[in-house]
Amino acid sequence: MEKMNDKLQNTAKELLENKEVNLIIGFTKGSNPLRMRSVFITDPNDVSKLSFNAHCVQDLAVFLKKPEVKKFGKIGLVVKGCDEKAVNTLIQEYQLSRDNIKIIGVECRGAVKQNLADKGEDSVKQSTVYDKCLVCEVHTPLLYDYLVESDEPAFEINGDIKPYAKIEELDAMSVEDRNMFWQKEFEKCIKCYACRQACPLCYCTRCIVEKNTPQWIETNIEETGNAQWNMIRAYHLSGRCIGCGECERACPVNIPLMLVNEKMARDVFEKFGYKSGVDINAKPVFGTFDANDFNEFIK
Amino acid sequence: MARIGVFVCWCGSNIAGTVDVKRVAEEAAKIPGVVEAVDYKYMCSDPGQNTLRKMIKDKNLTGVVLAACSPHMHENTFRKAAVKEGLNPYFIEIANIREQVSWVHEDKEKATEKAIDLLKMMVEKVKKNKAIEDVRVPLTKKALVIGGGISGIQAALDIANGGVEVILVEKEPSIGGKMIQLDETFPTLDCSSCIMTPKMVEVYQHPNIKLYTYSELEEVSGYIGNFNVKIKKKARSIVEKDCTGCGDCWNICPMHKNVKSEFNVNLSERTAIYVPFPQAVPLIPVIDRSVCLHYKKGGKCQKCYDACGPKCINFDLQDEIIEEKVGAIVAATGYDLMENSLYGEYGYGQFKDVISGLQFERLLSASGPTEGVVKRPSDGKTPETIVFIQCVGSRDPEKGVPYCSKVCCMYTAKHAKLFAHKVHGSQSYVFYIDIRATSKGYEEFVRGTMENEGAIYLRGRVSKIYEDNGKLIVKGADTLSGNQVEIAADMVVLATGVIPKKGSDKMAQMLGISYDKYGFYTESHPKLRPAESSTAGIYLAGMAQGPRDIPESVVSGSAAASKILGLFSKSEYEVEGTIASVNKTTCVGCFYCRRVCAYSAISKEEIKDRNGNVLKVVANVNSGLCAGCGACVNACFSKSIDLKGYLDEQIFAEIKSLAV
Amino acid sequence: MENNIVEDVQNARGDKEYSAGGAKDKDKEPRIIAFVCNWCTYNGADLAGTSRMKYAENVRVIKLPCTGRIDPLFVVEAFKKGAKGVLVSGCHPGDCHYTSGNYHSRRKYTAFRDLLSYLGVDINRVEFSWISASEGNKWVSVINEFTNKIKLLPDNSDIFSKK
Amino acid sequence: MEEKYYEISSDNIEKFVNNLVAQNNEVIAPKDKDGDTFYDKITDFKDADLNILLPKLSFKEYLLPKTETLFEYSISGSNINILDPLENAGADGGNSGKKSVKRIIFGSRPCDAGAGPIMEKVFNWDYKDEFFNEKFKNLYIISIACVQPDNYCFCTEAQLSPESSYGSDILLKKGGSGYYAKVITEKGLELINSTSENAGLFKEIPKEAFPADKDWKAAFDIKKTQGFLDKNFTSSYFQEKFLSCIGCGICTYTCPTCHCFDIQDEGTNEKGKRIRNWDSCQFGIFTLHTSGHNPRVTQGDRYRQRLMHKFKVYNEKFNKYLCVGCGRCSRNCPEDIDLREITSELSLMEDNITQ
Repeated sequence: MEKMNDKLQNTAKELLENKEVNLIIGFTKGSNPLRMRSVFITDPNDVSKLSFNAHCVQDLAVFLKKPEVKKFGKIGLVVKGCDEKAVNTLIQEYQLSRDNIKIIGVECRGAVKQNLADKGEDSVKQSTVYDKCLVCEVHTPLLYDYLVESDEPAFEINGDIKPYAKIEELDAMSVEDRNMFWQKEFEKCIKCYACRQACPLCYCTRCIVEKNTPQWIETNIEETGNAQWNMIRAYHLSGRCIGCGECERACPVNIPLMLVNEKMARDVFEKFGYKSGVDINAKPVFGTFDANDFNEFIK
Repeated sequence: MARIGVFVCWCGSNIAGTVDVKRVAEEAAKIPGVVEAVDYKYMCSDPGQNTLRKMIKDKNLTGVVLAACSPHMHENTFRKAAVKEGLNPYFIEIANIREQVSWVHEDKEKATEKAIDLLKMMVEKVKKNKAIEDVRVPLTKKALVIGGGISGIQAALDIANGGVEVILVEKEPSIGGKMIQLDETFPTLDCSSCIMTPKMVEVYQHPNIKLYTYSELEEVSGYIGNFNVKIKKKARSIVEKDCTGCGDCWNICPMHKNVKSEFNVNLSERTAIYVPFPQAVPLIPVIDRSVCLHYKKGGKCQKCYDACGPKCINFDLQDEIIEEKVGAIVAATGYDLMENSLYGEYGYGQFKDVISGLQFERLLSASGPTEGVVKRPSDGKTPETIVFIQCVGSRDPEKGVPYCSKVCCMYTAKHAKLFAHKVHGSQSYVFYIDIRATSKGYEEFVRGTMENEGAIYLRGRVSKIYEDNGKLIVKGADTLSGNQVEIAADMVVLATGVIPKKGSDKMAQMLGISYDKYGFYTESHPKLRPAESSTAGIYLAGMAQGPRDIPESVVSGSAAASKILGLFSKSEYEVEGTIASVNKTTCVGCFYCRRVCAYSAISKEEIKDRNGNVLKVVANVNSGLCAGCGACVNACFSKSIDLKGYLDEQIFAEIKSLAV
Repeated sequence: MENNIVEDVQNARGDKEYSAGGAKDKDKEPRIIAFVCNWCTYNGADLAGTSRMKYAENVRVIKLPCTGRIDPLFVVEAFKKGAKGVLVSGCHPGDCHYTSGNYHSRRKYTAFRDLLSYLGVDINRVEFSWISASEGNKWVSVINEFTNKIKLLPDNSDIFSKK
Repeated sequence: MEEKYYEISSDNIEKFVNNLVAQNNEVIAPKDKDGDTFYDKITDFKDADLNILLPKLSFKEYLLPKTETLFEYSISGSNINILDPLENAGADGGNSGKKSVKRIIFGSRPCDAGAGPIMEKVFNWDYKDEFFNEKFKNLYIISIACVQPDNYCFCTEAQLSPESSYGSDILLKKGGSGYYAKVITEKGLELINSTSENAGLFKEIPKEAFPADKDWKAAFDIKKTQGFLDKNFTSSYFQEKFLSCIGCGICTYTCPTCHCFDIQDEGTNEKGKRIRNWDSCQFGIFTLHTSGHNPRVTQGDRYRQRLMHKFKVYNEKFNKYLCVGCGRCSRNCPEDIDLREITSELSLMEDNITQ
């Protein structure tokens, strides 16, 4: 880790000293030894705060949507491979100019689930990392200006743990059982919208849930309002979600949101061959069409 | 507070026979906001309309709902009546209880219930309606035609003859396009230059036409009625107004070897200072700076300058940017032919005597490199046997394009016929897949080639061509007889497929019009609006839209012209006000709306503070371009864009009225 | 007086349901909301009328300019407000009056359907069709078939309505 | 009431809880739900998960439901009829609406118990909120004192303690044959004496036999935090520190004392209801004016508001901090913003300024 942190700090220092960026957003030590948090550095002398390890769970791309952060202009951002796809999508969707960001990609070997880390878990292995890490295709970010290679070996995957296994289970269920499953999950929702706020791609100035002429989503924090919110959130992220899993991690009542996001990502790939966040020049899947698109369900 | 009047039409017994109209009116009267509900025998009749007008006036209505026939029948009738009483026409809504209730249901009870529901929906909708003003856009009555081929020329002349100023921009040094390269035209065999040249001259001399040759479009902004265009006039190195076209310059130019003539499709050479062909319009030469010795050798050669009487050669001229304001644009950028080299088995480029159809045109042409005598490129001998191969690239999804190039069947038949006329006793073989000769006189023309000129048509593909002892051996299949054939030919002519002009995709992007996957511009509607592009104010003509022959190109040029003259016949361009509008406060600028807009109606607008700093970039709907389809509304995540006349709130109100 | 109010509301509220079919609705025919485009399907439905074809009364048509305007979330809204079935219909591919509205929407519906089904909504309750202005007969058969299908579906609640 | 003290064995506490359930009371206790613990209805003592420090959420929703019906209405013709929830227990059977069932929280922690009386102040300050009061009156709280607070806990600093009985009707402490019980209120006594069988499970002991509280020391002085907030509204601290705040509102939603709500109408053209829903000062839209102006435009402004409200304004008005030091906001924060760390930092900054 030392080598990684050195390179991270040197890169950040150089960028700040050369005025190539006005702000570096990276990770630093958090409130306990197994928690990391974001740090905002403007002074080259502060770069020693930067570090990276398997507890860097946050997707720092989320800060790019904050007006307070945008004001800094050129920003250097420390990102893992999954989070970097969020940067790509933001560029695709005109929320970020490529010229305004220096991507400091870090090679990530997997992030330890935060609830386990809070109980003292410190090792990276298939049973301790997030499901997204088990299906990860971007341990090295797809796009970066600087790359900080990992000193750690990749963890072993032997197939004992099936990531997102519940999706197949749900697919195999009857529609009534699926309904029961989700009703139970959404019942827990307290509509704090942390899923939205934690999502780097939920950048709307005014979320659809805040629109009341007409009221698209019932305001109640009960079965109906909750179901509508969760459904529409998932719909708006279909074909866009890059799978960083921040919504699910943020959810204080543990709704398995990634089961929906991942399902829709698989679906969009199957139907339209599109993977989000891969190419900054690609047309978003719901911003274009093909005359020969899937038509079977239409009479 | 809404004051809504409801009118339930009997339509004689058409509605009243199946729907209890009295009950519908009674139920309607109970809906909050409805001030009066009446039934009437024929609402569309004059007395019916007067009832409507009277209630609007007497009750000071804010909205009207008619339960009647389909809005496609009489919506306009009632809107006009409302306008006469000073009510905005968009406060009229129609519940369709005839076509969609009384005529399709028999159970009176259920039909009446449905009619009440439909009426309720419209009452709730009309409560949310807002006044809509139709959009009026000022018009700059001047047109731009891009491309000086036959369709562009036709469009320019028709518009100019209609009394409207036209700017014609042509990329090449002369107008004339592909048609002027042709020898004779099917099916009447008129000489192409004989019918084309007068039109070119007419363009040049027309007081309403401003011609920019050797010029390219650089930038287009604005919208229907108000386009701003920048035209790059490339430096010709000639002061045009002084040139007499005498030819002294090109006759003396020492660069007359190794520069292939584009006009003669590489079959001859041209000089560095040149006119592409003798009848060029304008008859003003241009210096090809990439080969001219003056530019290549640091100014040493200036023979043309010395020879020029009026001293109109100026080596230092620079490209010029001309800005023009126009109200409408015709895109007639034409076509190219596919690269024959894609077909290695035919030996194009490898064997000198395998040539393209357009090259053969030049060999046939009296103004061509051989002055109309058919000579083969390799040794200048007159060929006696020619094999013509059709569908080279066309209808071949594997190597070429899947579509039919439309003109090849006809021009091959023409080639065979003209060859027979020029070289007596010669023999043509034509390999074809199908013969498509569907216009007036076309079938007879092809038959004539077969029957009168003795051309042998073989249905099948050529598999290989090789050279043997000065002959081209053509191996192919005759699928009708099932035999393999082998022909020893002197020359092979390939009917290569038609593709959009190189760069037509870039042009489409500059114009903001849509194009298909090949690069052909797409029509606003393939059947009903074939002359219009997807963007209002931009019209299409000629091969740029897809393969077509000369008469069709001329028709399309005229069609575009008549559309423009129609547009310019009014003082302002008027469109229905049911268009999209953006809430710029909440718009976050993701531009999904722009991606799905088929009309390029959405642009980026910078919101600035008072010091000019950009605060954010948001979507802006150009009311002149918006067609009111609402795809953008569907694309907007934050619901910051809405469609007037079909607001989300109105749709929700309709749904809500059905709530149980 | 007070008692009357209470009774009134309790009657109106049925079995404590606000969002979907209450007791009052039980003996009613299932309601189907159809979102259709102005140019093809609406005209197709009109043609069925002018041809005096007959079909089930359950459908309530909401006219929009184009399939491209028919937001999948309208379907959700219709369910919220008690529709038992929702039909979305527009011009055939390639026939869109606005060239591509139906293509764009088709993509969205594809994903939206999968999402609905995954979240436990019986996808039999949503129907999509392309019906041109000349297909009055197709309109009739789509409506009749869909109505019959909806009638056969169990009246169980989904995530949009309260239990 | 004069406090009473008892001893009760582990077996008997189980019997007691099961009796309360059997008496048709709604008994709420920490309960495991897919690996995390939440307050939830239990039907048996064994459902209760008493080993964890704190459930993920507090039991705030039993005082201030996530969604609460204020009244219902129906419209027929031009008549609008209002249904007062006093006549009706509300659509969800009691949790909403003014009327409330008797509800017993078993096994809450002293911090959570402390939230009730703190919130009660604002709900009875000028307007008496019957909806809150009805539920508060019917809520019985049996808490269990903490032994081992974690790094995020700061109840002692927030003027409570791991063994505080503030807000509890009965406070249990582990020890003896099971638990020692301190009964603080009549409501507590009512539970114990609800049946003779229940009363028999508790053995009254003298006050001295009840274990004394440990000497919990505050790590910093919350008054100094207030002191800093008093004088430093415009401090750059807020803007810098909360750059990392994503405005998710988890801190407010999981907070036992945050009580902001938003009033909405829902329904059809014929009938509907007015409801109040939880809201959060951490949302940008919370203070957004119709004009488009937002007085709290940055997340720094919003988090400062949260600090000011909790540690300055509320105390000035009600002489109580609007915080029980449960640490949920910090534990649940996806960006690891730690309120204990912040309040402590602010108190140190106050020290530095005054010195």
